[in-house]
Amino acid sequence: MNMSTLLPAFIVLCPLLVGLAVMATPEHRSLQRRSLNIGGALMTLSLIAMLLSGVVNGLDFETRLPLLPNIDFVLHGDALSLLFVSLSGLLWLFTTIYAIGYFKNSANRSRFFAFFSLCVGATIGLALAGNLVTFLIFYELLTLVTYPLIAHKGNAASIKAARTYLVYTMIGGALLLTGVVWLKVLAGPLDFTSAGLLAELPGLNNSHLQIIFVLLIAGLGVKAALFPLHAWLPISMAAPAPVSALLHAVAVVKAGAFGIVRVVYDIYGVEFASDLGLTVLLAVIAGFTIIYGSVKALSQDDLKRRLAYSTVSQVSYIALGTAIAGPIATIGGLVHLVHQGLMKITLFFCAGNLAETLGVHKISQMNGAGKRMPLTMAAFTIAAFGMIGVPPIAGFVSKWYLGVGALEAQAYWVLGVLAISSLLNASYFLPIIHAIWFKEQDQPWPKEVPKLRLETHWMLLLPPLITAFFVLAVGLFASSAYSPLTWSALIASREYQAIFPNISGIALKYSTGHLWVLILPTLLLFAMAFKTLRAKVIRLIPLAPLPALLAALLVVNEDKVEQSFLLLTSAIWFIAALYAQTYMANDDKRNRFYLFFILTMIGNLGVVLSQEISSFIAFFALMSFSAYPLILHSESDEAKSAATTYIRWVIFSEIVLFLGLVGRTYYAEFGTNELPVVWVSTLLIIGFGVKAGLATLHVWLPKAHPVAPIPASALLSAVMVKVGLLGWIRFLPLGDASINVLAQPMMVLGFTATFLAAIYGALQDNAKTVLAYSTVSQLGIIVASIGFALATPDSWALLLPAIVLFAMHHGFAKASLFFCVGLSSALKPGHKLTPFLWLLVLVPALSLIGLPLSSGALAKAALKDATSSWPLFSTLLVMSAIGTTLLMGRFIELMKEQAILKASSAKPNWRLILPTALSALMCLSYFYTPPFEFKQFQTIVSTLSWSAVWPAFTGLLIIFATKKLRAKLPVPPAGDLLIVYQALARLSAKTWQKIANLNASIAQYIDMTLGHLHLWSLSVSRRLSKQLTLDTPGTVMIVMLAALLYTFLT
Amino acid sequence: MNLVMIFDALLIFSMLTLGWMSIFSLSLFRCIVFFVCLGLLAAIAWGQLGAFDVAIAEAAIGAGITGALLLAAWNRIRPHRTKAIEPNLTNAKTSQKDTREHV
Amino acid sequence: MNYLSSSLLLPAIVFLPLLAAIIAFIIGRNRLQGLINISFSLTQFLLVVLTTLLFLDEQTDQSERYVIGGWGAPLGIDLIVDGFSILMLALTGLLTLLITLYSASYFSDKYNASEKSLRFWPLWWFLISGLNALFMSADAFNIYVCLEIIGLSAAALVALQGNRAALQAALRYLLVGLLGSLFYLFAIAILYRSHGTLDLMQIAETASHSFPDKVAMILITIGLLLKIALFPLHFWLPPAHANAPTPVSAILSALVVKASLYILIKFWFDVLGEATTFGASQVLGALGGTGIIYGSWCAFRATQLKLLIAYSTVAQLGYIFLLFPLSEYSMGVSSFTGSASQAAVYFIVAHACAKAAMFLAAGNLILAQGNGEIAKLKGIAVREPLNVLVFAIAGISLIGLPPSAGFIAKWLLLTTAFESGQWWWVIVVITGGLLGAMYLFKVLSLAFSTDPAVVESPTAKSTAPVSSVPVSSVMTTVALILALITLALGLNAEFILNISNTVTEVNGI
Amino acid sequence: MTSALLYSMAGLALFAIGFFGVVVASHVMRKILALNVMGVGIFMFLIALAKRNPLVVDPLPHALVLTGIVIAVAGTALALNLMVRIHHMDQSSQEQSK
Amino acid sequence: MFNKLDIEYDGPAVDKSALSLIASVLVVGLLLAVTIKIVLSDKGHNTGLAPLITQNIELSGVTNPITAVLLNFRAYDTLLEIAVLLVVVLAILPTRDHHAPFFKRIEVSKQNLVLLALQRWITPAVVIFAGYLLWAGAHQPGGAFQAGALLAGASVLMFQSDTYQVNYTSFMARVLLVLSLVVFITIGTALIWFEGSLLTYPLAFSGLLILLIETCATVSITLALASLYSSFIASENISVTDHKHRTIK
Repeated sequence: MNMSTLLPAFIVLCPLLVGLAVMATPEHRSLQRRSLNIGGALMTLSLIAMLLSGVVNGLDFETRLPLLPNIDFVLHGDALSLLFVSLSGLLWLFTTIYAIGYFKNSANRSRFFAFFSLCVGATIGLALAGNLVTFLIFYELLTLVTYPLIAHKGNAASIKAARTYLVYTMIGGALLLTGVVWLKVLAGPLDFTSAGLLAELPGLNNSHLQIIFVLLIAGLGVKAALFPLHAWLPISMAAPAPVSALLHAVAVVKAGAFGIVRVVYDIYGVEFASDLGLTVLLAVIAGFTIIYGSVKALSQDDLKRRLAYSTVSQVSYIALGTAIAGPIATIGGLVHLVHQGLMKITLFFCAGNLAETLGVHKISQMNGAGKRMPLTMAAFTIAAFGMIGVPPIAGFVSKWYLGVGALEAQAYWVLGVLAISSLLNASYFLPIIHAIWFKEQDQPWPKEVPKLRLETHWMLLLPPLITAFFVLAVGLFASSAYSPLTWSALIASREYQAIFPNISGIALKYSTGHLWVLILPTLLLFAMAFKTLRAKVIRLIPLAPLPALLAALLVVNEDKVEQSFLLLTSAIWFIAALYAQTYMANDDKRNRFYLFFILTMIGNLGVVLSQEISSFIAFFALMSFSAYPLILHSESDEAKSAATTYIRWVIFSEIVLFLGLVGRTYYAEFGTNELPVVWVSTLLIIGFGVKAGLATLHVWLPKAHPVAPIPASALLSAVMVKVGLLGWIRFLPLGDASINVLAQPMMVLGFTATFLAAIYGALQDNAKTVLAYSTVSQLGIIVASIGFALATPDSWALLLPAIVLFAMHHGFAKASLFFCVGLSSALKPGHKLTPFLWLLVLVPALSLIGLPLSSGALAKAALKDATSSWPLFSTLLVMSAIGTTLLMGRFIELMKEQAILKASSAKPNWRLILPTALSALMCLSYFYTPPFEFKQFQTIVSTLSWSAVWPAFTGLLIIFATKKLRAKLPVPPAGDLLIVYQALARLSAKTWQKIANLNASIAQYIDMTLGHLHLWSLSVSRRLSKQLTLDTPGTVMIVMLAALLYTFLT
Repeated sequence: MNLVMIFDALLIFSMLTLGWMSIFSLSLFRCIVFFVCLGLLAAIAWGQLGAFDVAIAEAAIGAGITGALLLAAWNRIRPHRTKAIEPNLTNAKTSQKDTREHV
Repeated sequence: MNYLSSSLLLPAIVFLPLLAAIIAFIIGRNRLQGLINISFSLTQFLLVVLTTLLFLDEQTDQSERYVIGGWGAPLGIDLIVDGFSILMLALTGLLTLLITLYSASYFSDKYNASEKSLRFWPLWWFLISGLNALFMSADAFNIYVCLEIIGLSAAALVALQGNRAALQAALRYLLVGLLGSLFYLFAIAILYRSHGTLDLMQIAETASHSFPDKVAMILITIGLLLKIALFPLHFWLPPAHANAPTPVSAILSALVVKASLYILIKFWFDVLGEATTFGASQVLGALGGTGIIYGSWCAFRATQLKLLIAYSTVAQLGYIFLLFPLSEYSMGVSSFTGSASQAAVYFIVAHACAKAAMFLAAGNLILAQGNGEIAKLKGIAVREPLNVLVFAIAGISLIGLPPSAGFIAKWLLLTTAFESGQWWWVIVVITGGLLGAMYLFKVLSLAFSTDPAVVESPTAKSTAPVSSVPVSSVMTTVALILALITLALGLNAEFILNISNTVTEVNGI
Repeated sequence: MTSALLYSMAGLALFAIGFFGVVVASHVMRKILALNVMGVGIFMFLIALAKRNPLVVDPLPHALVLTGIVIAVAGTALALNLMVRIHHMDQSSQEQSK
Repeated sequence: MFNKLDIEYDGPAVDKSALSLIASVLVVGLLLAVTIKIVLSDKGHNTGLAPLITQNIELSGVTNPITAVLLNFRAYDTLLEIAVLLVVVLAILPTRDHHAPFFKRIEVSKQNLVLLALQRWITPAVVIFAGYLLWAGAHQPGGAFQAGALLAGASVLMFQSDTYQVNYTSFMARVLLVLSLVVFITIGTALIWFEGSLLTYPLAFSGLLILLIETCATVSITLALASLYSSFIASENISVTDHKHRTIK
């Protein structure tokens, strides 16, 4: 009985023995109990580590005890079981610490901790089970041991919850038992064999196997909370927080999911199961549960019930992963087992903290919790973002692999399910995050514990922080050696053996060029956390983008596009930071502004520098999400509505992008013939289109820019919008001809945006809105040129530098215009500096219109000769100048009015004027910078053509002509198509409401009939039992005698 | 049909009737008496069938002791006991009415 | 003949309890009473263990015959010991030891039941000797006498409590017992008439499909069903087991009911195997099935704790009766060696330990609580955690949840049902398990709920006046040992199965 | 139709009457009597069995009957005792209740 | 059948519920027909164990075949049967007053002359006859049970006159009650030592041993049956308030 046979037994025995020992310790000896628990947890972890190292280098661990005739009690440590064992072992340690803190001085703790460790012992046993019978034994033991945990509080609610839990799990257990026995009779000992046991067994009739499969899945589905059998999960939230944390994150719920994985892979084998058509059934149920769980979570106000419903939907991801018969989907399912565990346990820890320290149970009471408990709420936010599937964090990894797996198995509807569920996740987590951080505390905390040195007891605070860290680490270092992802890949490779593809292509590697550029900003970010350093750090912020600027200028970089974008972004960020120093000097909420300012800067620079899809999306998400507080900064009503529209569109773009990039990576890796590339490209276009202000998707732009503070709106329209363009350049397969069907719509959208935005912008009364619309129209041009590139792929080589040039030009010009808006107070007539200031306004405006010798003209010229093969394009290009002049004219009118209005006596503030001057200078001279090395001087001269001048004059003429007409016209609302969308949204909300209360009434009807049935059956049974008291046992005996006589004698 | 056969037939017939009467006759005392007679007749029957040991045992135990026990037990449960203490009739009636349904 | 069949062992197992009864009767009331009885039970247990070991290491798969009086089969009486009876003897030995320990403190002065113990101990030892004699007897009439000893002493023990309900239950139990035995006696007469011998083995040899044999089998079945309390004839069991003192109800439910079952199995499979038909076994199976459902339903609606457990006995017996339809009917003759017999044997052992543990635990709870009302059990887990745990473990075994012996038995039963293709029994067993869960967790959920009204308020009538004497640790440990045995049996089925595997047809020497 | 056969049929008849009595009689005493009548019936069947062969008398049934009688009387005594104690319990409870 | 166990109820003899009446008549008739069919079929062993017993009768040490069967061939049954009797006695005996003397004679004022006379004449005759029965058991019909029953009958007679009171729970009574079982067991187990297996009497002493067992059995049976009867008569174990008014009709 050497080590290899004893180790699994020790691992299972250790928690069970600890449980018994704790049960024996008397209630008052808390120190002994605490040491027992934590000692036990650590011991088990060390044993698991030994097992892990053993299994990795190929050793085989198996404990086999005789149990029943020709069936053994087998504990076998293989890769799959280790995934689950290490998860539960690890989380057990944290939950024990948490529970010790949570049950500081409450009653019968010995009983709690005893059953707690027994429960974990059962889970570990279940994970290590080597055959289906041992699995069944631990599965039922788990039910028994969790019952006292749920009923721990002893009040009516928890007793009722425990009873419902029991009813469900007992029935589940019974079904599972029938299935297992029947299978055992058919197929003999049911040891788990990696490629499926039943596949090779001859002579099994399939209809029996199908019925057995349904029985097994129903039995396991109860614990895995599949749709019809999930009702016990939300109700058993009445249990104390550590219980719902461990049970619903790790032990019970995962046991069900793990069971499904075992049955599908190690008993049936995936191919055999899919031939029998079973995996489709499971996939449909899992899919429906995902949607159902999320929808129900939307309407819950109690925090723990919302988390419970989200568990219901999240666990079905694992089932979905197993159901899609493909290696990559399996990896997705398995890795989600670990990730969901980590994320959900963090969420429950935080919920427990809230309940314990502030007495907050409802989401409506959570306003302003971020201020009171910053660290817990930070952990909550990380985990929540993870659940939504925001890129760098854990949730995204599993969704990514599930997506690719779905494509591999041609199950396209699964992608739909993933998208909808991410949308729903966002819609029930983001309001909470918003309430925590951005709402003020409107009511006193229900039951507040006096504030200690830390926000709450250290034992309550440490576990969520550690698990949150793990959530982040697992996401970021997904492809490292020991991450759960590699481990699940190892499992999947053992499951599939022969047909396992090489998945290095779709692996998530986070690598960016010039990583050193981001070091300074991240350092500043961490420094911000310390109150004392905060003031000094704010002053250092302008230095943050400098390394990036130096990289753009000095470092020789063969990728011209990246260098130019880097130049644009770093320059504008530098100028904006300088500008913000003074602009935000006396703003009370500036700490929050600067925090998110740095975050957005890191995101933006990261996007430009990233070389991998995964790092690109990660920084893209970081940038878009951290821009939200910048927009929300002024807390005014329009700011709030603008911010909400902004975040909704960001979420939409994230999801579409996710789908697009999944498609792109899959087809880049495994050949493109199955699905036309068109679909993928459309998704990418829409995804980046939202950010790049594509025609119908631009509605958030005109609302968001004017509301944000000047430096932010400058950055938004000048730099962040360009990221969309960068995305297109990087990911759209511009070279190949298959997607030219998209060219036509792109061009149409581009030019309509240019002209309509110009007209609509001209009618606006706010200077910044006008500039926003001018951004939309300029972007229209870029969109059109991209469309042109799609139409004529070979022209792409010429077109790329022109587009980049145009983008740079627009960036610098728009930034300086926004900075000028800030100077409006200083533009009063009669001051000696005003002509100079007016000059600062006119230079970018004129270069935008494209007057000769200006950078705009140069860019337009470059565009014209790149698209020379199409004369219509260049004429439209020229026409666009009219629109721009209209907008600029309107802008100048507004600037003049504002100058007169706010003719404040304060002398112009130098520290504002200098950065605007700098940006105006950059606007003129950027094309002499290294990325462009313009040799031929004559190209500048060539801009002197008439075609650059007449549009300006026509524009001026139109302005003066329509001056009076425009005064009379009412000012149209900022976001033009937004009203339409909002109306659409309201309509769908109404129909959804109708459906909701329809099924509510159906549910009510069912309850009523059930109630009647119950009453009726009770009365019948009472009447029956009155007769049945067998007042005539004699006659019954005689009747039996007759029956026996008959059966014997015939 | 010699004499012995007739005697046997008579004996059997009377035992059957006694058996019936000892269960379904009206009063309990009469049942017990019939049962004792049945015991005695059984003793004779055993004699007839050549089992003399058993005849003696039946007479002594079957009729003797069992009869005595039954009579003693019957004496203890007779309703007369309550009349002796409170001779009023109501009491007797109540005891009769109070036949609780022992389910 | 080897050592076992000639030595002192087998008769000693019967005579030792008789001696113990006599001594208990003679010494009457004195301090050493508890000690003497415990020492007797210990020696009894050692004897039984020795016999089992001897029997096992002989490994002859037939049975051992012990000839009394040197006269041989037809004339004299023999004692026969095969796998199944050894198992039952071992079970009796074990339960005697543990329950004697329990009753030593149960009837001690602490619970002012000492003068009851005067009458308890002799009757107890007569019951045990009856059981041992029955499991070993190979003679039809001898079985009748043993059944009588068990019946009378059990009835007397039930009447021990002295209150009206106990007397009523005891009288009903006695009358039913007498009626059952008379039917059995009548069957023996018929068997003797047609086979000319009273020895079971010899009857088995000449048993056939003849008319008298069939009638004898019917009468035996009816008589013993009355004594086993299968479903329609179960009316006497719940009041008897509920009103008896705790150790008595433990031994009644665990073993006494099983004794008549042992005899029925012996006749049905070994002795008159020829006379049984498949149709009849289906009738028994059907009665068993309905018994499970009805028993569990009544248990669920019972308000008294011990009544609940008694009804659960009725239900559990139903499970064992599924043995009859499930045993393979090869060419008309059913043999007691298939997997169905293993299932039945395991069920008997599992139910015996679990039910005894549950009754003892319930007894402790009632002593601690003051009265047997289930509703009053609210929040008992706080005061009597160990007893609630024992109750839970025993309950788990009755329902058939994994770590317990009950699960193994249920597993074997289900496998047999599937193998023999009679899938409808599977549904019955599964629903039985669920119903069992219903009434167990009804009690457990009460034990866990800390309803503030009952626990704190001192004025609650039920707890105040009745002096809830703290349960003595001996009684709790005994119950715990039994519960642990149930768990241990759950982990390894081989041990019990290979003892009972040496069960052979009686006629196959 | 030898006398033994006649007696055994009578024995069975008594058994039947006894069983009918046990099932149908309402008073406990009658049930006990019925049980005893069943006993007599079986014993008659056994004794008649002993004399099946007119030449030789088989002593075994006689021994069985002897034992049976003793057991019957023991059972009856216990039943009567229980009955009386129940009756006594009712009497004393009635006195207290009056 | 057993549900209505009323004791006071003096109503009609039959449990009138029609259902049980019809069903029971029907099936009892069926039972009767079946068993009579058996009796008539007359197949089967016509002599039983008679020849076997007659062969071994001289080995058994007694000539009366029934006593041989009872006390030699099937001694084990008889042992258990005595145990049955003891069980019932035990169940019925009151548990109090160990100290009262075993045998007490009370002077009762009102003598019932007839009873007194009857007692004086019959009891000695019965005792002698019982002795004879016991002794004759070996070779003629008679034996322990019959003698015991007879003596018990005599004791019943004695109790009627209330002149003698026997306290069955005194030590002496208990020993006597248990005597036969003790003797039987000791002899049985001793024989294992001498003869190799339970209850195998050595040829020479078997007659003597059987007689010894029989006498002890008679004593115990007498006392047992007497105690059974006295439990219904004696008032002290059932504290009935009407102790004073017990009048015999």
